[in-house]
Amino acid sequence: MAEQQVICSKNIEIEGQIAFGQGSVIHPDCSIIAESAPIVFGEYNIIEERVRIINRKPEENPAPLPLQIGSYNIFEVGTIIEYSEIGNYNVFEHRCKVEPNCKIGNGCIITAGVRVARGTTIPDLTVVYGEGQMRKNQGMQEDSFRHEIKALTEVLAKCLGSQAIQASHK
Amino acid sequence: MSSARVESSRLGGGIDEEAVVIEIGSLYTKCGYSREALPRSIIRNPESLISLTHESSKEDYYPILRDFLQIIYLHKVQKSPKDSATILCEGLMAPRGLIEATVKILLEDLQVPILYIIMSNSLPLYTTGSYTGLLIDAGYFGVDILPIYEGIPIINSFVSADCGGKALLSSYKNILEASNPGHRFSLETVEDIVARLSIIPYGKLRKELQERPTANKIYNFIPLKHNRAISVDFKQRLIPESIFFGEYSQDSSNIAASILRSLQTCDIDTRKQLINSIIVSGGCAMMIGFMERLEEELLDLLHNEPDFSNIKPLADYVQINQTPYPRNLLTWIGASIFGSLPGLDRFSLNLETYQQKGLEDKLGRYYLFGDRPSLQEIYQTQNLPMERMRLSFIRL
Amino acid sequence: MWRATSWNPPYIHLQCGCGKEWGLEDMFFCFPCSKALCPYCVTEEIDSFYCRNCMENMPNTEAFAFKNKCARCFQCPACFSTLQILLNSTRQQKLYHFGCQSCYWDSMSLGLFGNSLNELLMSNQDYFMKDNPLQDQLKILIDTYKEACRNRRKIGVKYLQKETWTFEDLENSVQPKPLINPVQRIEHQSPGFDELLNEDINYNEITSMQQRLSNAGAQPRELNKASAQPIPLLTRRSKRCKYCKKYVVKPETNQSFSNPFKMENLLVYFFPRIYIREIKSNSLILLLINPTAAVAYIRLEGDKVPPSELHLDSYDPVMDLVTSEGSSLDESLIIEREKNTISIEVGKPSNDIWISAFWKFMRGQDVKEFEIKIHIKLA
Amino acid sequence: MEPVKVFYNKKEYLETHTGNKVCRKSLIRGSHNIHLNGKCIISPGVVIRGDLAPVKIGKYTIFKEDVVLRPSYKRAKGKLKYITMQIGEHVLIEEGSIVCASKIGNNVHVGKNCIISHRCVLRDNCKIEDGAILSPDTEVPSFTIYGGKPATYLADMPDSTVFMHTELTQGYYNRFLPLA
Repeated sequence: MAEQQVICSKNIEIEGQIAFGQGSVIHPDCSIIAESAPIVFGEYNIIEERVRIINRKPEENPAPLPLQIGSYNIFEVGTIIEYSEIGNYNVFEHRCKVEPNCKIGNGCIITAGVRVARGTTIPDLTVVYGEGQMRKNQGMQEDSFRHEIKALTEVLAKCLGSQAIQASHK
Repeated sequence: MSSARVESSRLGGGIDEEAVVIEIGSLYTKCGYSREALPRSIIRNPESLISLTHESSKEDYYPILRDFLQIIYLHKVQKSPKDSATILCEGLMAPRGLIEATVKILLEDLQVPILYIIMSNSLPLYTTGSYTGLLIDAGYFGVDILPIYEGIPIINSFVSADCGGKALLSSYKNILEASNPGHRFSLETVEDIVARLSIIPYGKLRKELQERPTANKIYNFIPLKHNRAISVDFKQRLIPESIFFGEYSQDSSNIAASILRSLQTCDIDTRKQLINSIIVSGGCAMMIGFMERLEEELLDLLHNEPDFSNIKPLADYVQINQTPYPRNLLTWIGASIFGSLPGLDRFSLNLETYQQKGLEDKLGRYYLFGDRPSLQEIYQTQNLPMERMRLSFIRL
Repeated sequence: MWRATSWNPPYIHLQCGCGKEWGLEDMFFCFPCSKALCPYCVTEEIDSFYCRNCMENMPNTEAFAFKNKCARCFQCPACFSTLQILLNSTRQQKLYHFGCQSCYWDSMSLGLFGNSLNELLMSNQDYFMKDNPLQDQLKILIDTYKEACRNRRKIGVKYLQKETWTFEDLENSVQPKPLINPVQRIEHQSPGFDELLNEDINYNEITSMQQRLSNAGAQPRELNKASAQPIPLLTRRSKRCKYCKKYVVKPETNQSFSNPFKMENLLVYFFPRIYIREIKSNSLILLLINPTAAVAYIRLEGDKVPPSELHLDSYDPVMDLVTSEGSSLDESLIIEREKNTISIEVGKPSNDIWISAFWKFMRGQDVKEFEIKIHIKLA
Repeated sequence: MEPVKVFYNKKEYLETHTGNKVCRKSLIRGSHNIHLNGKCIISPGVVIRGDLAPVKIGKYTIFKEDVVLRPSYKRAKGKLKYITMQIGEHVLIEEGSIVCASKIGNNVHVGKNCIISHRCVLRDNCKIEDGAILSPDTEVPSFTIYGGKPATYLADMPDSTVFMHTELTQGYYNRFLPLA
C-alpha cells in the first residue's frame, strides 16, 4: 500500500473540513459531519459502515473547537460519536454511542451497544461494558495493536483498492 | 420396622442411585443430589412465584410450578424424573398450596417413583453432628426459631418473627426511591444493592458509630438491571441493623428478643443444652456482621433486660455454632445428609398412597393443626403429651 | 420452557384430552393410542448431554461424575459468557490465560495462567478432582448419624418408657459427640470506622448474588476472587406418550445426520393448520391446509356450524384419485377449494367459538381418526 | 391469523430469474462474490460487503430493513484473512441487526437490533432474541434460544420449529407481492 494513501469508499456523506491521517480506511455509507469546526483524524483509523461522527451546530456547542481524534482507532459498524475528545488505540465496538463533551483516553474499549453518558471522562486503558460500568483493560499491548491495524489496512486496501485517493485535506 | 429391610432398600423400589434433593425456598430454589456437599444449581424463583402468598391456593401455584419443576429436572439437575427418587423439603411456615401443588406435579405429571417429604426446619441440625440445637432460619418471609432437644423438635416453643428479607427489601426500596426521585426499583435491583453494600456494625465499629456522627459519604454507581446511576449515602448502608436488631420493646420483632422468648417457653432442663449450640441458617445470615451482632445482642439482652432476668445465668453458655458450610445452604445440605440415612421410608409417598389418601399432613395431625398460617392454635394447646409431639427423626 | 403457542387473541387452540388448551405447534400425536397430546400429557426423558461450546457429546455416567459440567470449556464469572483462551507472548515467555470477549474480564487478575495450554487447563481442572473439604466433612457427618441410628435403636425402647427424668439421667444419656476437628470457615472481619468511611467502593468489583451463587462453595464477595466456573451441559430429550409409554419424539444421537430427529410424531404433520382468512359481522372464513399426503376427511360440528363432512385433497392430484373413497358428501360449507386447502364459512355467535372436529387421515396403509375440540377466540 | 400480504413497488426492486428480489436502495459491494441461491428478499437499506470475502446465501432467506452483513477476519498463521460468510436456507433476519457471523445454519431466526459479533457460528433451528448481543466466537447450538446482553442460553425451542419456520419464511416470500 503506497505511503500517503487514504482509502475512501464512494457514497460517504462528508460535510465541512475533515483531515485524514495516512493509512485511514473509510468504508461506504458512513457520514462525517463537521458543521461547526473541522474534524482532524490521526493516522491508520478504520471507520466502518453506518458510523456517524458529528461536530454539532454552534448553538448546541458554544465553543466550536476542532474535534481531535487520535490514530489507530477502530470504529465498528453503527457507532455514533458526537463532539468529544478521543485518544489513540481505541476500539469502539458495534453500535456504541458516545454523547457530546466526553473525553476518552488511550487504549480504551467501548463494548457493543454501550452508551457513554454526556460529559464522562474515561481514563486510559479502561473497558466500558454493560450499562456503563468500567474495568481495567489488561490485555492491551500497543505495538501488537499497531501491528494488527497495519496488517488489517493492507488487507482492506486489496479488497477496496479501487477507490484509493491521496491523503488530502478536503 | 425391622432394621434389615430398612437397610437394604434404603430408597425403596431398587433405585440405588442418589436421590434428587429439591428445596423450594421463598426466593431461591436449591436442587442437587443427596450425599453431595453442595447443591448442583441454585436458581432464583420466577417473579410470579415470589409474589404468591400464604393465602393463594393450589390452583394458583400449579401452572407456575409445572414448568419450573420440569426445568429443574431436565436442565439443572439433568436427570429424568421417571427414575429419580426425590426428597422434598417442606417448611413449617411454607404455604400449604405450594406443597400440595408440588406433590401433585411430582407424582402425577412428572411420575416420580417415590417422594420423601421432610420438615425443613430441623435440617440444619444435621450439619453440626449433634442432636440438640436452637435452629434459627433468617429467611425471606421471616425468622423461624425452632428449638430441638435430643432429636425432638419442641413445637410449642416455635416462634416466627416477621423481620425477614421481605420487610428489609420493601423498606429499603421506599428509602431509595425517596432519596433518588424519579427512579423505579425492581425487587431484584434492591436485593442486589443490599447484598453488596449492607453492613451490620458490631463491636468497636458499633460504638464508634454511636459517638461520632457519620460524615455524609455518597456512593454513585449503576446497580444491576438499572439503566441510570443512583446515589446511596453511608447511613443507608446500615438499614438492615434497624430491621433485625432494633431497640428492644415488648412486641418488637428484634431477632435476639424472639430467640430468648422462645427459649423461655422451653422447659428448664433443656435450656442450657439449647443455648449452647445455636445454629443460624438462611440468606439474611450471610450479611457482613450479622452473626457477631446477634451474639452481642443476645448477651446484651440477657445481662440488662428485666424481661429475661429469669434466664440471666445462661449468659455464659451462649455459643453460636461455626459451620464450614455457607449459611444460606444449610437446609439443603441437611436434606442431602438426611437423604443418605437409613429409615427414610417413614416419610415416603408414592402415587398409590397419594391417590387413595391424598396429601394428609405427613408430619402428624397433632403437629401442624391443618392450615399452616394459623399458628395461634399451636400456642393455645400447651398441655400436649410428650409422645404425640415427637417427630423423633432419630427414633426409627 | 419456551412455547410456540401465542396466548393473546385472536388465536386458534386445540383442546387436548386432559382438558388444557394448546396451539397446534406445541402438540404431539401418539400413533398406538391415536390421541392428540399436549406438552403436559407427554413425559420427557434425557437422551444425551452435550456441551454448548465444544458440541461434545457426553455419556451420562461421565456427565454425573463431572457434576453436569463440561470438562474443557469455562464461563466468565462476571458475565457468564464463554471464555476464550488468549495468549500474550512477551519476549521472554508465552502466557496462556482466560479472557472474556464481552466484558474483558481477565484470568490474570485471578493469577490463573500457564506457560502451556494444558497446564492452564489442568490448573483450573482441580474444580472436579480436588477433594472438596466440605465433601469429606459431609462423609464424617453421615457416618456419625448412621452409627447413632444403629445404637440409638438399641436403647430407644428403654428410653421411651422412662416416666421421670432425673437431672443426671439427662446429663449422661445425652452427650453430644463433638465433631472431629470441624473445618474453620473464615468469617468476614468487621472493617474499622475510618477504613469504612474513606474506602472507595468500586460497585462492580463486589460480586452480585448471581455471580456469588454460581460458585456455591466459596460464595466470594470480591470479583477478583471469583474463579472461572465450567460451563453447564445442555441436554437432548426424548418424549413419550403419558398413557401408552410409547415414543413420540426421539432425537438423533449423532449429529452428523441432516434430520435432527429419529422419530417425530408432531400433530403439525397430521392435523390441518387452521387460519382465519376474514372476519365478517356474523360469520368467519377459515382456511384449512391438509398436511398429509393422502385425501383426508373432517367432520365439523358446532353451535352455529351445521354438522357436515368435508374432504381435503392432498398436495398431488394423482394420490387423490387413488385414496379418495368417493363417497358423496355435502359440501355446503366450502366456499373455495384449492390444491390441498379449503376455505369454509362458519357462523360467529360470539367471540368464543367451540367447534368439535372428527379428523380421519391416511398414513401409509393404516387409517387413523381422532376427535378434537377447536377453540377460536377473536377478542 | 393468516399472515398479512406485504406489497412493494416494482420499480424499487430488481428481480432475478431465480426469484431473488433485491432492492435498489440496498448497498451491495462486491456482487461477484455474493451467491444468492434463489427466492431471497433483500429489503432497502441492507448492506452486504461481498468485497471483503465471498458471501453464500441459501434459498428463502429474508433480510429486513437496515441489516448489515459483514464477513469478519481471522488471524490464520500470523496473517489476517477475511473468512467467507455462509448463510443457510430459510433464514429470517429482522430489522436493524448487524451480522458478522462466519456460519449460519438453516431455519435460523435473528431478532430485531441484534448484534452478532465476529466469527460466531449459529447452528440450525436456533433463535436469537431481539436486542441480543452475541460476543465474538460464540457457538449457538441447534434448537436453542440465546438472548440478553451478553447473549447466554435462555431456553430450548419446541420441536416443531423446523416445520413452522420454513412455513413462516416461505409464506412471507409468497405474500411478498408487487404493487399493482
